Amino acid sequence: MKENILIIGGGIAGLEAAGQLLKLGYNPIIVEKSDHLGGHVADWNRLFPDMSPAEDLVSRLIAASSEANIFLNTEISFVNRLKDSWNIMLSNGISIITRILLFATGFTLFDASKKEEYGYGVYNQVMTNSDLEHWFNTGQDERIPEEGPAAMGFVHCVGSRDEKARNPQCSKVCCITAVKQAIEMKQKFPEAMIYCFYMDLRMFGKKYEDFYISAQKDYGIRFIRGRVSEVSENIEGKLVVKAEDTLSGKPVKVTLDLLVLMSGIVCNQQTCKTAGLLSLPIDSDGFLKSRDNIADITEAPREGIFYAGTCTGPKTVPETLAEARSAALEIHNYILNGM
Amino acid sequence: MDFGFKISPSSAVNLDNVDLTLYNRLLEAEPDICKCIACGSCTASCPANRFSGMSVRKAILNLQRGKEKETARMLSNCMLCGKCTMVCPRGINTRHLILSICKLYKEEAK
Amino acid sequence: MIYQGKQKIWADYQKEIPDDHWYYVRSCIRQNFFPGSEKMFLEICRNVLGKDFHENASHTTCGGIAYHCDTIPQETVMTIVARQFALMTEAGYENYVASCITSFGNYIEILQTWEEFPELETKIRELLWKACKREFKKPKYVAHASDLIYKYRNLIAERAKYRLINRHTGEPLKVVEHIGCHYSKMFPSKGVGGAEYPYVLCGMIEAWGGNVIDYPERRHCCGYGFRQYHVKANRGYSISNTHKKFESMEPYHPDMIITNCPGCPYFLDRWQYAIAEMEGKTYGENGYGIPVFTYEEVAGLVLGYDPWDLGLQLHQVAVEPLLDKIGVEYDPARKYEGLNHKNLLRPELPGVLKCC
Amino acid sequence: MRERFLTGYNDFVLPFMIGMIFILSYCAISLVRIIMQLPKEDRKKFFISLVTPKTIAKNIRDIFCDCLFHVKLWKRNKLLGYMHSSIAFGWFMLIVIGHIEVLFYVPHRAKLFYFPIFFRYFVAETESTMKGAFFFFLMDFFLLMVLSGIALAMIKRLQSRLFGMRRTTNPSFLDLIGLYSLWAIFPLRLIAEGFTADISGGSFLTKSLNHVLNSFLSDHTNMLPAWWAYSCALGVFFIVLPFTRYMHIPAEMLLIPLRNAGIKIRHARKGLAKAQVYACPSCGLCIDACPMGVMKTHIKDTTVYLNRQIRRNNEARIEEISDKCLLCGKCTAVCPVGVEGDKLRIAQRSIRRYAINQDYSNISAQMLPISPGNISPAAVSAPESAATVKNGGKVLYYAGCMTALTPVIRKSMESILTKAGVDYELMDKDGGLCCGRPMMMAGRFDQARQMVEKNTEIIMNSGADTLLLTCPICYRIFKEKYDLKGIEIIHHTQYIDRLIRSGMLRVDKDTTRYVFHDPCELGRGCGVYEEPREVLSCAGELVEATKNRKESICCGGSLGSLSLGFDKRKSMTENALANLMAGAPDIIVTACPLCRSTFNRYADRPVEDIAEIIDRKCVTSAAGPASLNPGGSN
Repeated sequence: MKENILIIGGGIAGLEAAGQLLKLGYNPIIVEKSDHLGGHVADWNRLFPDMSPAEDLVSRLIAASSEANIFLNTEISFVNRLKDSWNIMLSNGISIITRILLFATGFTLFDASKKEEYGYGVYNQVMTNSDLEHWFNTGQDERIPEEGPAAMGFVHCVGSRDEKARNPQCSKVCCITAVKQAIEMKQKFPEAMIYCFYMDLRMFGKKYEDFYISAQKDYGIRFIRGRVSEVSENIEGKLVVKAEDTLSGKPVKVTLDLLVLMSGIVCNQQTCKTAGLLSLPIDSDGFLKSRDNIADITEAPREGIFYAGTCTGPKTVPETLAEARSAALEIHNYILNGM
Repeated sequence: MDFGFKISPSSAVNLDNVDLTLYNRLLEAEPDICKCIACGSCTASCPANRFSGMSVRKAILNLQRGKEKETARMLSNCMLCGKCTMVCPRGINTRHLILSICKLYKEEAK
Repeated sequence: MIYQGKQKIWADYQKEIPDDHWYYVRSCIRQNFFPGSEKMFLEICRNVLGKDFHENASHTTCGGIAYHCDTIPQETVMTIVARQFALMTEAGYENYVASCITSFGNYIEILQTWEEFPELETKIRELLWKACKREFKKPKYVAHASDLIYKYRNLIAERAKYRLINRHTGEPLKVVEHIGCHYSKMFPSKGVGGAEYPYVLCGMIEAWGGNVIDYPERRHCCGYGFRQYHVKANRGYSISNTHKKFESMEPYHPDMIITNCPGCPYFLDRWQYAIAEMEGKTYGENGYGIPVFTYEEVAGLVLGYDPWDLGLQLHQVAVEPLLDKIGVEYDPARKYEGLNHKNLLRPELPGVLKCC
Repeated sequence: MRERFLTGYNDFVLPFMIGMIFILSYCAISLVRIIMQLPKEDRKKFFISLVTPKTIAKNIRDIFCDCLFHVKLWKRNKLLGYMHSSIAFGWFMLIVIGHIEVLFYVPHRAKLFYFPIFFRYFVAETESTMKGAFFFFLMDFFLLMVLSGIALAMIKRLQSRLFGMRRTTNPSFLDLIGLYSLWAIFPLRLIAEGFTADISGGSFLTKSLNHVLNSFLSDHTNMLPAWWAYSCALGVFFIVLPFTRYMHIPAEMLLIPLRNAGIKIRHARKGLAKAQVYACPSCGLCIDACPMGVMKTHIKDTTVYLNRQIRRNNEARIEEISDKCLLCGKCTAVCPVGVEGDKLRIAQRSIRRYAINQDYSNISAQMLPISPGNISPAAVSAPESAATVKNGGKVLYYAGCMTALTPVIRKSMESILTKAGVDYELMDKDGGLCCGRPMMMAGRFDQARQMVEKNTEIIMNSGADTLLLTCPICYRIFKEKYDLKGIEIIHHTQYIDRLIRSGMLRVDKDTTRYVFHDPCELGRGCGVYEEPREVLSCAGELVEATKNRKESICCGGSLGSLSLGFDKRKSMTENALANLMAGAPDIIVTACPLCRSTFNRYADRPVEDIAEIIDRKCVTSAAGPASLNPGGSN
């Protein structure tokens, strides 16, 4: 009989791991709490740095893992420890006995309304990176006028590197996402004046720096080093944004028609709950704690439990996929070596 | 009435009111200026910095913020020695940029 | 503006305010600037609403002004505050309400500091004992007087004689609310509505029929800034900030400004005169200024008290045009008549700012 | 010889006459204009030089060598030299002998302008003219010489590589008309004279042609059209000449005396600059010489095209071309007529108008971090007295801006000075003023002059008697523009050479192979070629680059170019590096901080300054410290 492997989370990490485990001859079971597979990536429009459609990636992953057992709209209700396995009870009443669990629970996007000074949910023309991707996908959002904004801004690090928002870590992907989205907006609305308000630009990945240069040179996107301090609305209903231009040491003020908040990656509270059922430790950054942050990032401190993707910290798409593959291999070795 | 103090203009730069006509002309001549990553190498190596606070980085920034006089003041001691060009990691031709600024922008009224 | 968005935030920042039995401490400066305000607060709480508000003549300054002017050390200000708490404890109260925003901020800051550094609290208890042989219990609830008026806003509205409505047009008055910086900017959770969108004055204005204006520099300081005003060399900075606020609210043509801080109404009121003299510019209608009120004065007005008994004649900006808008009855001849019917003498009228 | 026509005239001379009168008056007016455009003192200098025997002799020699024999071209390529000198000298001789013939046979016609040109039409051979056979032979000989030149010119248009040229100029439309009319003149002359050879006589060429022609064209009716065609070709050539590159023929004859009079370019478009522009023969030697030529897109930015654009007053292109140039000076070095491409460009840059003009009056010498020890008592006295401290004087070392970015050069130089026991002081330890050369190259003379004045003040007050420079950019302006009485200005290659010669520095020799890259400003700029080579020979084996010394290829990093971006320079640097590889060197050596850092970016082997090598290879000298000041001994 094929070995059951329970994968919690049907995002790209879960799907990729499932696909790999299928190829290795196991029986992966995906439990996904939402009604669709692909997680956050499925809500995204295009992926940097090649601007490849997110949909292509997700559908490829879904196709590769189609033979796995997949439960949508399902959560883990409770867990019983058996002698050398777990009995997992799902919210749909099914119980699964497995010796191996893979957490691919991903992350939650920071709730931008917690940064009250930016006025998400208060001012009409403030949106998040995710809202903008949704608009790229559907073209429907009242905040974006048909003729495009005359001036717009991107606020980096919303809920990232922010101790008061209780997320001291860098979300890794927002800088490049902001640059990507700024370029996409400029492509759609060439006349728009686009500002990026950043603290640091962390262009660490392949081709990121090229992307950034292109945003500066080819698209004329204006980068202002300084965190937006407050947003208000003027009598015309436009946004008045204040920040310090730290490079000139002067406060700047600008009137914008649209402000996009780059909500960061924060740990998934649901994950912490599930981790609690299995007495798994949480790291100081709120994400799941690996056995070792360098050598064993995909293994939990408890035998038989594995991690993949952003449940252990912010990651990019290629990093997540690589980790999913790595976790699948770890699981394979774990089974071969007789547990 | 003189109260012995007065209202000073805001130190904030209002980007809405910055007249970028000249800057856009400069941009046409020197498209590379947007490549500046404000690393400050130019400032650190500049021999005129100690005299007029010359800094290509700040000169560009000031133009973007509408502070043209500041830039003109900085440039007044530039010796065109080319060290900034040598050290710029983005390969900006700062010497030509400086000459272009000198051509386009007016000096502070003396 | 999405009103529901603000409501959602307001819902997150509700603080518990006991209904009755408060120990009241006054502000150092309000009695000089706006003498009717504190009197009206006690009048409304005690006589109109029949609540228990205790006051002790031997309470002193909280030390906030000196603290924010960097002239006394933290231990000193804490010991002064400890003595105030001792007076409250001796009077048998555990709810402490301050008239002054800076005091309120000061109390909150000190209580929070003691929570983080209990050894400091112990030290202060020792210092207080050494100084005046007193002991104190920390108050159970600390409120600002505006929190209570906010809490009683609907009770006041029920008894109101006037509403904040332009009786000529029937439109609600456009009201600028200005919150003192020390109210919630330091500890957002301690103020009604938090720091970004405080609700304490908005709630009153809405309850009494007015319309709140949200203008870009709403969050900005009134310009007082302690050191900025007290040091004359910095005074230009103080007025520049006030000027910035008025420039920002100007396009909305506000009918009035309501504040909850001792310094703010003073500077928003008096600097309008100075700005008019310097720039030749006035912000109200027909050369008048925008009248500035404390929340107690407004509560008194809507309850139908005589404007001159509220001390409105001490305002720099003339209040008469607004009284006419609301329809408040007043006798212009009584404006400069003191409580003992003695003539207070008419002040000299300024050159640019129009006054009555 | 007897005359065939009493009038001595035929209508066919008209085209020639019109052309000739046009070109002569054009040249006369231009000559006067150019001379009038010279500044007064230059004009005076010029006139004096015209009557000074020494310069007269030099002018004559130069005109013969350059204009007729094209000696410089002979040196470059024999075929190219022959082509040019055969046409120029052959034609010149045809004219000279033609005049001699007229004077000899029909002296009363000498006043007719056209007579020597069309002599053969107007005269008939008599029995007594056998003595003329000598001239007939010479005439045919030189005609053949010219024709051979023309034939080579035709071949050159197809196969320029045979003449040592990779690329040639793209002729303009008028240039082509001029070219074809020039090509046509001599074959047409041959045909015309061929038709008349049986009447007027001829030699091996014309007589033979006459026989051929007579064999199928029996009468003389075709004679006149041939002479008409010949005259027309001449006329057309003269008429278009001022608008073509052939204007260089008269212009060069003016340029040579101007140059010999020691006149310098003082205006972007007038005077000497104008003479140079018109003296450009569009030969295109500068195209191959230009280091930017490695990229095809830059071919039209070479000096020959600058001259063409200046003639056309195409301001946009003039600005582009003059700003792009690296100012390496190689085009000037190879130019056969002496057009100074680099100086011409600086002159173009100098006429730009700037709204912001740098001013250094706010900078005082006291603001510069020079150690107080530098200010010796002598400094307080007048600069003239500087000479009195010469013997005990010290060396002032000015490292310059670029050396600040290559501190290894400064460190090595200081180490060498210490090892040699030289008493020295660093002038710009914590930064100083720029020497002014980069500003000069940008054409902003006023600003450069201010910097020169400030630096002069500092140096004169330093009490030093030698100014040592490790940067050739600085060295050049110090040599050319600074007036430092009593202070010797010396580049470190020369100084090290002197230290070695005087025995103050001993260098160990090994088998390392060094190639020396001549920096533009040091070699072509200041003529320093030997000293660095002498120095390197002491340290190891010196190998030479394919193109060296005067022909050295700019590293591509030059400050001379204002507009060349970083990305555009890479291929130039790579090309310059490839040139240095001929002798398979182990180490590339240069003596310029800018060359060093530019090469270092792309080189596959170590690039070092000459000072670094000597510092590494030298053994501490036996001579006691300050026992001998090599500067003073010279």
